[in-house]
Amino acid sequence: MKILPLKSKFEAIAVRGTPAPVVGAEAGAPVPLVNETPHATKGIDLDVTVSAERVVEAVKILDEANWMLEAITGVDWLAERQFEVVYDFTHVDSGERVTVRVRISRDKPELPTISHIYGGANWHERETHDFFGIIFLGHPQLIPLLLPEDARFHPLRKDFTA
Amino acid sequence: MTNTVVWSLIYLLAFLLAGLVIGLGAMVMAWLLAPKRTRTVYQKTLRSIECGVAPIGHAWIRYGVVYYLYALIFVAFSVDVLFLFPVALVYNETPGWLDFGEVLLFVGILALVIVYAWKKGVFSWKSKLKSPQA
Amino acid sequence: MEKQVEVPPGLIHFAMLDDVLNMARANSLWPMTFGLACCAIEMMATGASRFDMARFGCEVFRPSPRQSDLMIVSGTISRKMAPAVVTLYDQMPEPKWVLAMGNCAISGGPFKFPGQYGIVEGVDKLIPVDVYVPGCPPRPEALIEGILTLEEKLRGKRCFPTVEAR
Amino acid sequence: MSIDAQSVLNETFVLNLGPQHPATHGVLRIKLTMDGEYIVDAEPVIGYGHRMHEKMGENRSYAKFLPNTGRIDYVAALFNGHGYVGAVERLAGITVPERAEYIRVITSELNRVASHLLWLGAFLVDLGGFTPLLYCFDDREQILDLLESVTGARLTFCYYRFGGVCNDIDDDFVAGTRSFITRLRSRMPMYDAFVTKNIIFRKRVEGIGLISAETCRKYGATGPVIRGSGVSYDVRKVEPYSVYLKFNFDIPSFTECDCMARYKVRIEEMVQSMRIIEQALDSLPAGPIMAEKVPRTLKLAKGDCYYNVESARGSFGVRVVSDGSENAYRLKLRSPCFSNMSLFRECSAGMLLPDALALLGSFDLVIPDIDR
Repeated sequence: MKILPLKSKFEAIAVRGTPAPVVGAEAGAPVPLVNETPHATKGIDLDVTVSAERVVEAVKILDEANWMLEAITGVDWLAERQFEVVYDFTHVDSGERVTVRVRISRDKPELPTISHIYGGANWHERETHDFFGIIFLGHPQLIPLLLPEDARFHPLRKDFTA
Repeated sequence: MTNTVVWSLIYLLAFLLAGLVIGLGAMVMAWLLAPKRTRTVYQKTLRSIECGVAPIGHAWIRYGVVYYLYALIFVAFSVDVLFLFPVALVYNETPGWLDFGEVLLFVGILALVIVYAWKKGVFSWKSKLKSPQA
Repeated sequence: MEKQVEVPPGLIHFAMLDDVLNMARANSLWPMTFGLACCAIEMMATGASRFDMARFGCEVFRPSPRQSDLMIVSGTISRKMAPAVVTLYDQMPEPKWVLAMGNCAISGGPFKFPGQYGIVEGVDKLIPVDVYVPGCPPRPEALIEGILTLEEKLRGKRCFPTVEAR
Repeated sequence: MSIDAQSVLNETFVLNLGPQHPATHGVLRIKLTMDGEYIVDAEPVIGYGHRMHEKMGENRSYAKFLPNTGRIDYVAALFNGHGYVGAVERLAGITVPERAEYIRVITSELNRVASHLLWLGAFLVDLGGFTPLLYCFDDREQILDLLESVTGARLTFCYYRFGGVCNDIDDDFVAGTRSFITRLRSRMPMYDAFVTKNIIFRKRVEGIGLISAETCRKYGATGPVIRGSGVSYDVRKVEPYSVYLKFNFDIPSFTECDCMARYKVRIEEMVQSMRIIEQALDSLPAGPIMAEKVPRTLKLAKGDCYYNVESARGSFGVRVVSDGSENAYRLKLRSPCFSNMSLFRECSAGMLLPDALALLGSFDLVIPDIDR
């Protein structure tokens, strides 16, 4: 059970930081929301919701504990005017999964990059930028990856029309 | 000009003529029969091939000298083979091992080129990346 | 882009000579290795030992457009790939033919839906196409039938038996 | 001026290992900044095979997306189907009957062997040997005949349904699989002598393309790439899904981290897959092949879940985010080749060009799996 030490570390982030409200979570809940979910029905063992400033800290915790970055997913919650970025991590020995979720506002979609911690995040972030237009601050080469070089549209946004 | 010399000159002339006819003939046939125009869409027929995309930069740059040295070694050995042609014509005239010894001596001396090139490090592809750190 | 599909004529051409030329061209079509997606695997299977396109003249798969005279477009042409496809078509010397293999090359196939942003719906929007081989991916036998149709188009008559529908 | 001093003055030139190239197995482009034969920087440019699978996941119902799963990684298509169907079943809470799980394992492992055979042929064509491709395709055709008799397709399978499989396997499929396994086992020593002990092949792959386990962890590389670097991470063992717990098989992993290690991993995996298939065939239970009341149009509960399978190239994961309607709100396909390829730039700096192609071939890439 590799996630137990992590759980306490993630709670530690919550205690130090002022509880910035995470839109969509119950008001006043401490940031980050850390809840353990059964693997069988959700496929994830530890689900952590972090605010945008805490992302790099949360990812550093996982990096020191030798977790592997699987994927970065963007989700466009149009109704709540928010983007959600989901970081998936797994551990090669125990096979457990940790998901770090971040919610950023849809009008100013900015998020610090983690490509200096995980090299693989470089491409994942470029792809999320392609599809959603989320700007990853400090990313070395944020140009279209899957779309043509001159593409300025973001196809996976809910309000995208071809 | 005895009879045999005239005949051998005729053979030589015929041989040269045949070479020319085959060489130029093929080009003339192609020029006559091949389609005159190539159907293009972007008019990029004459662009150099780079797997479908535009080549970046131009080719006239100072790249590694090792390519030139490889070409030099090739020239040395092709000349070596050139000299073996006449030897092949008169190889069996004199019985015994004399001819074989001479050819071996000739090729041996020319083989020293490889030994020299090996010592100078032509065959190990030196790289700019490796030399600064090494 | 004029839809002129026929091979432009040479300086001198008369009936008998054209027949000989077309018969020679039909028997030695050199396809260009141009695998885009799933159909490329079926094209490789057609070139491999069991279905063996070489029996019908398509022996050599040339990687460079300069040495090939048949472009088998096997797979989806995305908008990022379209200029490269047309450049390769231009760089092929005459006489050249195009075989659109698979639904993606014919009309965009399973990836054509209202609001799609990424693919060119059919290669004939870019370059003139001679033979269309439907299927997703088409079976190797279908690709061989496509090549025989192209050879029939060149020769004027078909010299291999056709498959009668039982 | 000695050769060393001369080579410092060289300029680098840019070469396109372009979209149309025999060694890239599809439309991958690599911008190579070269110094003579050595690579200074290799920047992969992808997206030439992007086919909007994730966009299509959002604007069609769950069942209509099934044919797409066969076209993401079409060389090992059944794994994508297994991943997608598994994710939807996990979110919908559908339990799959025992026999269907066994059939899924058998057909998936057959597809893994077919995928590794195609990789073996293509990898050796990259290194210059054309003949092994013909042998490998001959074996692969045997598997395609078996899978075609059950699924109806040769390459882009659409065989799994939510709650089971759509067609039951019959006796001559079982007999055909057993005879295929005995035939392939008899040919493995030939491949071993023909390829593994071939001195030219060994010179091209041994000690070439070193990828450390730390690089694999940082880039998220999985499958034979990470198992070739000493970490025996395999989703079937570490995060067991379906009925893989019932079979005993071991995960090959070598610690040399070079192309030869990845080659040996895949050859050994073929042997292990055949062991799994045999055990699955021996203990194949009778019973239904579809779960009972699976609604025709599936409406999943709000929320999301993640499900991943061990595909032939690595761990293929599917994240389904549903908002209760019949279309997925967001469908993320985590493809193994995307992460495996992302470490190419770091590993190929300073390599010779032919060695970089051997490294590329040892990744076993399928380009639409990278571009999705």
